[in-house]
Amino acid sequence: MIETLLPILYLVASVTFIIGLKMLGSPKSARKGNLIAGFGMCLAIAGTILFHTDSAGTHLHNIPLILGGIAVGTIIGWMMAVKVKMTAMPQMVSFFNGMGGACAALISLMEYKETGSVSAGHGAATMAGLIIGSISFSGSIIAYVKLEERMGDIRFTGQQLVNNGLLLAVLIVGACLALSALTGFPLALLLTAGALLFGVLFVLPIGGADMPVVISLLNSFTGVAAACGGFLYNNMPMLIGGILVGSAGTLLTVVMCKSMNRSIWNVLLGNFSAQGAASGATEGATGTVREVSATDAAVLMAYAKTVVIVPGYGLAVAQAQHACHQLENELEEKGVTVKYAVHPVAGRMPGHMNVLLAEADVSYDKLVEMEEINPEFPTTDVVLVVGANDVVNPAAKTDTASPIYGMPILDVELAKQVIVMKRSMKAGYAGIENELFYRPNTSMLFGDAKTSMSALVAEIKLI
Amino acid sequence: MIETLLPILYLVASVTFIIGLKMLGSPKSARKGNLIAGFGMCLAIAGTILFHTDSAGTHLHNIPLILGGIAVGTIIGWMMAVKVKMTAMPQMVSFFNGMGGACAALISLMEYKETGSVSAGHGAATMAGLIIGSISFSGSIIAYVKLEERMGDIRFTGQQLVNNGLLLAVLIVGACLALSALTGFPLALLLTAGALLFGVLFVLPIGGADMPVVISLLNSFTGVAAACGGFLYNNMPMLIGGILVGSAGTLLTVVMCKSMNRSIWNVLLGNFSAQGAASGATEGATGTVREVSATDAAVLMAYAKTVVIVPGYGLAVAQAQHACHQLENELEEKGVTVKYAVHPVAGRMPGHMNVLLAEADVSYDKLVEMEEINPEFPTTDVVLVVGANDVVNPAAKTDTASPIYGMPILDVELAKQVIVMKRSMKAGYAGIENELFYRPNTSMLFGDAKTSMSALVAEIKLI
Amino acid sequence: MTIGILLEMAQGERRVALVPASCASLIKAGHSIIIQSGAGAEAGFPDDAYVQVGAQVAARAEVLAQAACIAHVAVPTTAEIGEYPKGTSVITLVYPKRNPDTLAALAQAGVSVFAMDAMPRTTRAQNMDVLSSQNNLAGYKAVVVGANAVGRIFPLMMTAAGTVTPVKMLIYGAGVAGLQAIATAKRLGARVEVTDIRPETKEQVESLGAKFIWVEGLENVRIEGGYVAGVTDEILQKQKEAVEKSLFAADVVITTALVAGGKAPTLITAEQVSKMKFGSVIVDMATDAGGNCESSQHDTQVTVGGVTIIGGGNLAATVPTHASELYGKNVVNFLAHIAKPDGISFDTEDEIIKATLVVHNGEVKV
Amino acid sequence: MTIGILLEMAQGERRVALVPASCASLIKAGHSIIIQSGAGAEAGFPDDAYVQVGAQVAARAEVLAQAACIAHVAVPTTAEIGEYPKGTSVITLVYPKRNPDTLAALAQAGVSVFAMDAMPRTTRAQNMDVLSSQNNLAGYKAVVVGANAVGRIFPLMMTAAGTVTPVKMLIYGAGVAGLQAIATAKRLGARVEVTDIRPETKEQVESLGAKFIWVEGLENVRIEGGYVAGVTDEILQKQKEAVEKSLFAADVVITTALVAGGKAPTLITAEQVSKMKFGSVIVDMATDAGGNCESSQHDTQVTVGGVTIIGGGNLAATVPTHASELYGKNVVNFLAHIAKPDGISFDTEDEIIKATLVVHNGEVKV
Amino acid sequence: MDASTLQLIYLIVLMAFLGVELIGHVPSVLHTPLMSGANAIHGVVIIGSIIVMGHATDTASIILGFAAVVLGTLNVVGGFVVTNRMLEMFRKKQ
Amino acid sequence: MDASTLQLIYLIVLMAFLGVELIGHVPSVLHTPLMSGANAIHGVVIIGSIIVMGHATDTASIILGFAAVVLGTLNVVGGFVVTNRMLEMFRKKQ
Ligand SMILES: NC(=O)c1ccc[n+]([C@@H]2O[C@H](COP(=O)([O-])OP(=O)(O)OC[C@H]3O[C@@H](n4cnc5c(N)ncnc54)[C@H](OP(=O)(O)O)[C@@H]3O)[C@@H](O)[C@H]2O)c1
Ligand SMILES: NC(=O)c1ccc[n+]([C@@H]2O[C@H](COP(=O)([O-])OP(=O)(O)OC[C@H]3O[C@@H](n4cnc5c(N)ncnc54)[C@H](OP(=O)(O)O)[C@@H]3O)[C@@H](O)[C@H]2O)c1
Ligand SMILES: NC(=O)c1ccc[n+]([C@@H]2O[C@H](COP(=O)([O-])OP(=O)(O)OC[C@H]3O[C@@H](n4cnc5c(N)ncnc54)[C@H](O)[C@@H]3O)[C@@H](O)[C@H]2O)c1
Ligand SMILES: NC(=O)c1ccc[n+]([C@@H]2O[C@H](COP(=O)([O-])OP(=O)(O)OC[C@H]3O[C@@H](n4cnc5c(N)ncnc54)[C@H](O)[C@@H]3O)[C@@H](O)[C@H]2O)c1
Repeated sequence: MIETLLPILYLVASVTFIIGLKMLGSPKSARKGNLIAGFGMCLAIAGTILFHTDSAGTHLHNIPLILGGIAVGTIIGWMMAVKVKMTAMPQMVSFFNGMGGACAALISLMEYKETGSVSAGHGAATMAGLIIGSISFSGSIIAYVKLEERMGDIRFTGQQLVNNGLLLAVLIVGACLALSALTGFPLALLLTAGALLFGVLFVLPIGGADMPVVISLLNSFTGVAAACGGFLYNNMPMLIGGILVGSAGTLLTVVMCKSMNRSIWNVLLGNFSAQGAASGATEGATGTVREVSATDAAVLMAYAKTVVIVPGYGLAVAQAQHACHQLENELEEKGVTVKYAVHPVAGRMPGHMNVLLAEADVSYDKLVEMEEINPEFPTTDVVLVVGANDVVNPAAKTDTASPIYGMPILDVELAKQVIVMKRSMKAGYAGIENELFYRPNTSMLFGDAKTSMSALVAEIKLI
Repeated sequence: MIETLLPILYLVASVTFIIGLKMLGSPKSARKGNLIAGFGMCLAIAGTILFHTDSAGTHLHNIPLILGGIAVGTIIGWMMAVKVKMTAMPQMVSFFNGMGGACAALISLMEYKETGSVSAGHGAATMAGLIIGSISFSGSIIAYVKLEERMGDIRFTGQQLVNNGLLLAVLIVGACLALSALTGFPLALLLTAGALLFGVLFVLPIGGADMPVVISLLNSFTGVAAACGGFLYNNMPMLIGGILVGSAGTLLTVVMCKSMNRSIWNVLLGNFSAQGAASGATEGATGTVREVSATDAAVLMAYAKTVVIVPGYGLAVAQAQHACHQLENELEEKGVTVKYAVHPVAGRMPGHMNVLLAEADVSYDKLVEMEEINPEFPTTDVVLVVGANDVVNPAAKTDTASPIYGMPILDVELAKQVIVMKRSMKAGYAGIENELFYRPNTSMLFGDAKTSMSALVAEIKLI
Repeated sequence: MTIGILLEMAQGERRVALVPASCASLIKAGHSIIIQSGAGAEAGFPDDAYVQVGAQVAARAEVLAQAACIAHVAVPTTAEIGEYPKGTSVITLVYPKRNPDTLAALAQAGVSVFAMDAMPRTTRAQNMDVLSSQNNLAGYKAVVVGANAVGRIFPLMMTAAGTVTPVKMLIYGAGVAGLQAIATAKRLGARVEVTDIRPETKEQVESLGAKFIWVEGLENVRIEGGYVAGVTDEILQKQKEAVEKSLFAADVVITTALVAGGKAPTLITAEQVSKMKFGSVIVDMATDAGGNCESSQHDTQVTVGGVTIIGGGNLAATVPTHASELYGKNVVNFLAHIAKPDGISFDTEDEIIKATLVVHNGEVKV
Repeated sequence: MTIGILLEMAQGERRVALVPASCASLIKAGHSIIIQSGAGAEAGFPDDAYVQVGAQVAARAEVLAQAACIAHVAVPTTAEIGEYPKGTSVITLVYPKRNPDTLAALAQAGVSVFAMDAMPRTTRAQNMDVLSSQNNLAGYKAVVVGANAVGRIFPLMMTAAGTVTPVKMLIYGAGVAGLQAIATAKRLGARVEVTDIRPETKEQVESLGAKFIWVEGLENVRIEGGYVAGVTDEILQKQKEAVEKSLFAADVVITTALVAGGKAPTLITAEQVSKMKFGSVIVDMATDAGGNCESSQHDTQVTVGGVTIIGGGNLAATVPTHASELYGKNVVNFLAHIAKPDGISFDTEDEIIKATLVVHNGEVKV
Repeated sequence: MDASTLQLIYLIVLMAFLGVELIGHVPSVLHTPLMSGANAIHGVVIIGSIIVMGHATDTASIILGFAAVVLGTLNVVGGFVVTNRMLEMFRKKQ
Repeated sequence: MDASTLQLIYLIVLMAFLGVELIGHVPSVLHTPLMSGANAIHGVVIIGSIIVMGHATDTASIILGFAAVVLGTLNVVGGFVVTNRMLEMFRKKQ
């Protein structure tokens, strides 16, 4: 009985990984998915401690120490995870990823120390786990440090050459050890050092904005390293979990690059060229501009309590009023309160917005005048600015030299999130820069307003 | 070299099955997916003939006979497949499915004849293949015959009892044979006969409208039978292909039931109760009414060349004009030509439709008068009737007793496909039945026009 | 058959019974047309246009002498009746219930009269239904007239000089004219409320985006042939109370309520007018039938205590081009039904002829 | 400061300079208001309403005697100028370029005059910009007037009695009035074409769903401060040719073209009028500045060869309620800028005062 | 349980997941073609019949095997061709 | 190639497909949580460290093994908790 329990537990755990990962892919189920995968993990760990036997049938030793190690890890991990600020999440993920990589590397190292390379397959798995785990560990730690802004990008001439050479050397030594062409634990330690160094060199030159991609890549690396461990111990959850993360992580990396409109090679190697730093965020005269995809904007709005739409001349140019009304409907169906903030001079004629919105059959009751809506912005979750510019330009309040100084504007910048739909960074009627676009709580959804609006509607329907 | 070629070919074939099945799930890629899977199948067959060796390393004998069999099968299969009428496709699928089941059953039978039951696992696989294959064969053939309308539903009291008893007997004998508790080829033949009989009895009482569900279920049965063969010969493509079809087929069956708003149990067992025959098609005074789902309607329209929308009073009641305009836009983006056929008395006031469509910003150029559009219907692919009734009632042309006799109507029934959106089978203003709804080329999309319209738009976006 | 068209002599009548396009259809059907010179001018159709389609342009006397059938729009005046040669058939608006004297005069003149307004409201007769075609235009025009008269603009506008609130409109009666008035007012951006006593109009009104004022007990109102059958005074009283709040808040009021050809119900009393908003406007489209507002006067504009009341009995005549086009088409369809090239059928077995032939053989038939 | 409001004496002027709501704002800001009895009646604001917000209602002479500043709408007539006590400040429409005589008379009367129409068209001054607020309403009203006059209905309608084709409308000038006219005409269902000589108006016109008639060489027109700077005769000629087809097909034409306060350009010649569609209507909104159509006459309606030409110089005055509301708000914003409770600032360092103060210390400043 | 059987079980479980994942959101017009395509895929059972036939020696087996090959081929060829025909309607318009 | 290895290869290929299928259409706001969740899942490597530790006998191995267990636990616990925190924002509004 007892000996079939572990395979069953393992099978359940593997299945929870699959289901959990699947559920993580949709906002509605993501939280549950995480919990399910976590539950499966607990099962697998408990099962291993209780029921694992080696081929000879002996149970595990050192149980108190193992439990102690788990306790220590749990306390530290939990503390770190709950204390970290929301903005520091990415580096935290990177850190934990590094821990996993180190763990995998250690296992391989110990395996090699105990048994050496039994067969080509066994040796390959050992060495792969060692090399990949080490790279993942040191790379993740560097990524962590860089995101914590304790280190800048470091580039030197010939860096790529050095990297490639090092990688080649590591691979050759690893292969030799695997095939038992070379042997010896010290050599394995040297190999580890080499791999660690490569991890460092690999991440060093990559710009901060590209770090998420790198972390995702290293994440899938750790997955593969874990799978190697699974291969070594013929352990299915490790194999399944590892490969799953390896393949899903790789796809995720590619998707992330795509959503930045770049190839993965450009991200990883582009840094060596001068314009490498270009990325989703653009440095402007007044600061950094953040872009947002229609998908993200849709999720932001769908999970908001209140959304205020600020229509401007761009809405008219794009003839996006019908799509806008639809967006309103979709959001309201999701329980979001939607209002329109109509600025008295939005558009190019008095009442321009009224004409458009009436045409799209937007109820008069949803239109709110500037004086009434302005006090509401601080409690608004998301403001969607549709082709408006001058009427939301904070310069009107602060910059006495500005031609629009003194004009009352919509104080959208007080809202928690501002999404601005326009085609470019170009100015509006008054011909002046708009500082709003550079605010930290502003993100830009570039493109024709009608196209963007339709994309938003489609995305919101999927949520 | 040569001996690794077959596993590689098999792997490739397995992957093509996965990819092919995936691609079959979307209208855009379905054709290609079918070809890819077919290509993989050719590889697997050719590889088997050329490279297969048993454990002793001997190649296959009887190659000419094998090729002859394949030739015969190919010619017959091809002929049948290209000659069958489009309307007879479902029974054709059922027929071919039966062939697959028979093939699986034969293999198991021969395997049992040659080797008996080697182990519990081997025996179980053999017997499962035999039983499931046989049921699939005889069930499919009955489904085929029923769909060809050469046989009606046959029900008798106590049928369910007989079925359950027979199934139990078959399972018990099968288990005994598998565990070698009983032995002997004649017994296996008896078992086969029992399974065949069960297949017949299982399908006999099920109504014609539910046949697609049954075929889908038998299809997944055959998949499992094929997988059993894969288990017997440790043959991966058979295993992969079989299980893939088994699981996908089961899901598909469930989905099909769901889209009929019924549970699978209701479909399979509901026939024994009196009202069992209820299904997607309703018998009306004048004939049968076919329902269509928003998804199907969307695909029909998206792949049409010309769509004519006929708005009526229901469009106004539902206030679906904006959604309607959006549908028009989505279709036009897909290259479909869309026009509106405006009947002079549609709605409840002169120009009612014009008011609505103008509000939704439908271009005047898209509105076509009755006299102009009527000659175009015979070449129209799809007519979408949105909450209109009297103005498309053919009784106006034929039934002198009808209160609308003599009123010129829109001859939508001449189009290839007519989709009617309304909430029920209720009459319109004139209070009379509409024979159009019972025509073979008409299908009903029940529900509030605005809801249905939005669903259509969402579906078309996904295509 | 020779069909004659005369210049309309009724005051304010700018329509013409047949426009060139309708003449063309009739000529194609084998009839010939003779038209008084200048008959179409006010409606935007000069003589040339008629000549081009093959009609003969002549003096009035000539038309009267030659025509076997006269197509006419307005209710014939006494002068006009005097001119008709005996035996002529006249196709025209008559409103038999409201104009018994005219009918008697016509009978005496020995003409046969088809009343276009008496057309049955059946699906089959829809394309000859002048009440629908003309009231539809009139409903549109009533809104334009109201918009022209009121000191406000219709739509909501949020501008640098402040927000302009939308006009509040109240419409009595959601028949053909009322529905079109709703649609037009909504287009211009007004907030529209509507009252009617046929319960099924609620859905129709809402299908045009306006608000229907529900009156308790409305579900019990009986309908016959599309018209209200029996309306109790109780329900009218309840209606009056239910709409009062909207009436006193309204900037523009349009009344279209009629009861099956008879006298129009009085829906706005003089006392109510005195409580209405300063500067508001009433367009009473029922003045031909006595008016829905006590203070309204036929075809003129009066101002009572800051409220402008416009008597708009014949608004279709103020869009004569389109009105004549549609009227002409109705007449063509009607003639296609009742006439062959050799003459008109007076067969009262036919439901449509029975309903419309109000004077024949010197007899009044209603 | 005491601000006075008088009954407007210019012909056809129904607006009032300050409505009760604006009086309330001014009183809150520390001013006091005195208003001639009945001054607001035509605009829909009875004396009561003024009294309620704390204004004093008095006879005309009393108002003239007490007010330090008079808020006025129409260009002052000679009679009015004669009444103003010396030293009074008058805030009003003046159109200095078009009315040099009025300016001279005002200077002689010794009053200080702020011309609301001379407001700079800057973003800051937008809420005092009466040209925007009034022309906007006028643009809307021009369409209503056109719809009222033309013998057709605007929207497309497919009915049992045939299809009514939509009105074809041509609009000259896509400034504030023109754009609102486009919007209103589109709402009513017309097909709208537009011509202007500022190239950027193309996008604006299209943003309202109308068709812009492009003229070759338009991209070269220079703009200064929102106004056309130099228009060559060549381009005007090209424009004339480009729009002719649309003009001759149009059912309703609205002209709004102005050039920076001066004489309006002549865009429709008498010869062109003669070729227009029988029954079509022209609403010339530029008659105050001489008119865009050669045949138009100020504030009256003429018919030339079947074409009705309406001189609509002061259409805003025909929607006096809303027009006064917006004008009043403009004046309040302007006074907030130039006046404290103790009096008005004549500091011409200020861009807005500099632009609007056209008569001061007996001198004409433009 | 030996490693191979364990792996087979995992394989089967994974396959089942994959099968379900692959079908995911299929428009219902594709139900029949999809069913037909799946039908063609399980025609892979023909491989089993080929193997059996290849090892058959006695006449009975040969006859049965031949029949199995023919039936399997019918399933494969008929399945793919029928599916292809059904999918004709999704051909892009030119 | 023995059956077990072959099955392993199939297993790996299928897993890869499944992984890719599972991620499919993920909105990009979920990229980071998804990455973090995946990160937690590969924490399953802790099982390896437990096994190693369970068989360790010499002090060096015990120390290394202990370290591996701690690191693995960090990965698991930190990973799941961080993911959970990130996903707070998707909690349904009440
Ligand atoms: N209301 C009036 O009466 C009136 C009259 C005259 C002038 N104005 C002036 O007009 C301005 C109105 O402010 P506003 O915020 O409404 O407009 P705005 O400041 O002119 O800004 C409009 C913005 O819309 C964007 N846009 C244009 N076409 C677009 C499209 N197809 N899709 C997406 N975005 C598009 C443009 O950016 P991209 O080019 O990057 O897309 C532009 O920055 C004020 O300065 C006001 O003073 C008003
Ligand atoms: N145009 C005019 O001037 C005028 C005036 C008066 C009368 N009429 C008469 O009105 C009729 C007009 O014909 P028609 O075809 O336009 O209308 P109809 O014959 O009255 O049919 C309208 C159909 O729309 C459906 N419907 C209602 N609400 C709906 C909703 N929310 N969603 C989906 N469907 C809805 C109804 O079926 P369900 O209840 O099953 O949903 C009904 O059968 C003619 O008989 C004409 O003679 C016309
Ligand atoms: N069969 C057809 O195809 C066809 C064609 C045209 C009209 N019709 C129908 O004929 C009917 C009459 O239309 P109409 O426009 O000629 O009507 P109408 O001109 O006789 O009356 C106008 C409206 O006033 C309403 N009314 C009467 N008393 C009222 C009161 N006290 N308060 C408020 N409203 C009151 C009526 O209910 C009607 O809706 C409608 O049902 C219309 O749909 C049918
Ligand atoms: N800064 C602001 O916020 C603000 C406020 C209001 C107006 N404006 C701008 O001021 C400008 C003037 O507006 P307006 O309405 O007072 O203009 P206007 O009344 O002076 O002229 C009306 C229109 O006629 C056009 N026109 C002149 N000659 C023409 C010709 N030959 N043919 C056709 N059209 C001709 C002009 O280009 C203008 O569009 C516009 O650009 C407007 O957007 C700006």
